[in-house]
Amino acid sequence: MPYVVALEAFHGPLDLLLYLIEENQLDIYDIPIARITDQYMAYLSDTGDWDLDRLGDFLVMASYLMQLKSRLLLPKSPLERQEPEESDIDPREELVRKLLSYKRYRQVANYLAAMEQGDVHRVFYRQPDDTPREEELVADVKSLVSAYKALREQLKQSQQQMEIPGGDVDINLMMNRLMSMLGEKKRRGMAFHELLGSAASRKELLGYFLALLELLRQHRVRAMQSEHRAEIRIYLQAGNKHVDA
Amino acid sequence: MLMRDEVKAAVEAILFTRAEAVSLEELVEILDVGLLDLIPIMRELILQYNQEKRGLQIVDTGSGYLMCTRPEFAGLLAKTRPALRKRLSGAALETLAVIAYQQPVTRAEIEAVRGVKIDRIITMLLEKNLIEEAGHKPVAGKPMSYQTTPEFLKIFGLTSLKDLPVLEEDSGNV
Amino acid sequence: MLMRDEVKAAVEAILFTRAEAVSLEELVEILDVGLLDLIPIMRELILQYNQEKRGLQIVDTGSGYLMCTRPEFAGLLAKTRPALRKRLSGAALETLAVIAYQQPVTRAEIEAVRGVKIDRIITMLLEKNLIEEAGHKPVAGKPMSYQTTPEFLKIFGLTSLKDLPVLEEDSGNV
Repeated sequence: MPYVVALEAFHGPLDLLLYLIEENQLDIYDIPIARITDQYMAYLSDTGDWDLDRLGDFLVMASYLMQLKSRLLLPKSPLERQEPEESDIDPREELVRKLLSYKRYRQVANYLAAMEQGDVHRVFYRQPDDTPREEELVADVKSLVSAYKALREQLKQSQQQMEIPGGDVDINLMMNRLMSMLGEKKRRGMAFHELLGSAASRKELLGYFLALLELLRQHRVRAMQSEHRAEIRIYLQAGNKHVDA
Repeated sequence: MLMRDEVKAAVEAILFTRAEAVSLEELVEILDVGLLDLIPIMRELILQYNQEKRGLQIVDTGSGYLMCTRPEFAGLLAKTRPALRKRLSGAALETLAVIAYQQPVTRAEIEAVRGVKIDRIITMLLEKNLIEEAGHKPVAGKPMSYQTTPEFLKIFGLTSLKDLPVLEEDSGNV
Repeated sequence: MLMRDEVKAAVEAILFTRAEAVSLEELVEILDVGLLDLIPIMRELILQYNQEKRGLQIVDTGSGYLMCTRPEFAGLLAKTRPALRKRLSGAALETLAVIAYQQPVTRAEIEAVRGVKIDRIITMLLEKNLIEEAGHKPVAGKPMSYQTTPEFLKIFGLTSLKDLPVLEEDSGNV
């Protein structure tokens, strides 16, 4: 029984083809396409669940081999017979060229591996000196002052934002709006963030939130969470019809 | 077994590739020579380097042998490696700004202005000698306060803190 | 003005410190000597190193001078490398091989040789600083092209790209 190498071991379809040619001790200039294609397909059919990305490259080659096989098997069309120069070209030529080119780079790769491991004569560089380089700080007063000014400006604004909203947000109005939104959704309810997402400003958001808390307290709505950290959904309490104020 | 000169050449190659001190024991293992044979060879090699007055030297650091440049080329080599010009980050600059204008100031006070934790930045500024500790503030918890250093003035091209521009309506109640 | 031996020693110190090839022009600038004076000094220094059969050598890479170990110590030094780096995969080595010989080369050109998609490998080689972008190729779509870096030379112990073996002519016997 021939020794079977897993497809994973090959760096690509050309690598596999070269392996098959070597295994069968074939002449690279006279590849029996039918035989090679069959063996190639046998490898592909034996992959199990393999990275589809990588398999794609092998499949492209498979279809190319099949095409090549059919071209070699089919009798030449009358048109081709009329153009002898064209039909004289072996359809395998391109494949041979690709295989030879790939083979050269595969040899280089082996050589590079030997170089990397020090198996062949090579030089060694000095490890880079990683003592930290001396640092010279550059800074200017202008950027320092502007940084400070910007901070103070920011601080002023955030102080304004933290002020509790005044009486300009009508909690009752907010409660009615929430009830009407939930009424439209009926049993499906609404996600918490969806419900509050309609707030136009921070103040309004706070208003909606307070309104929601009040509605919960009055048992006019229910808040449900299927599990820890899951989305909170708000439902209209059964039997509690939304009434316009 | 390597010849005496081969051992020397091999030691040079080993010390060259490693940018650190290599212990006598490790050399013995790599070269497969006896410890008692290696010690006089190392002494000879160091002497040879010193006599030839080359650009390099081998130093016995106590914990191992190190190949390095001769001290007289320090000035020349500094030219080939100009100091990195490094700008302070925006976060570092902001922190320095608060310290410069409000010193002495505590970590909590700076964090209140900047709205973020600044532990790492304080450590970095202390390491770079741009700020220093200015004693504990006589408030609850007696937190450490910080102030800028003479190095800070130098970097920013100030002759004294009075050179910092006065901010309009800087009544301190930021 | 430095004396001839001082120049030599200084060059040694510079080449030692910099773990890469240093151009003649840069040496001229650092040492403040004439280009025409420096060239014979460098030739003499290289010769001196070669005659003494030390562990180190100075190589004229064409793009600059490089201090590195003598090739005969490769086996010994391969043993001593401290933290064993993760070896490059066969697929990565093949990709590097194509880039090394065909640079600057586009992704599509490499894929044509290897017969596989190489997006991930290119990203990995860029991250490891073994290759770098070499500008857009003036062909349809203006694809990015790639070339090897000085780090590539270091990892594989080459003094310049000219050290790469000459590719064999097409031969049928696999």
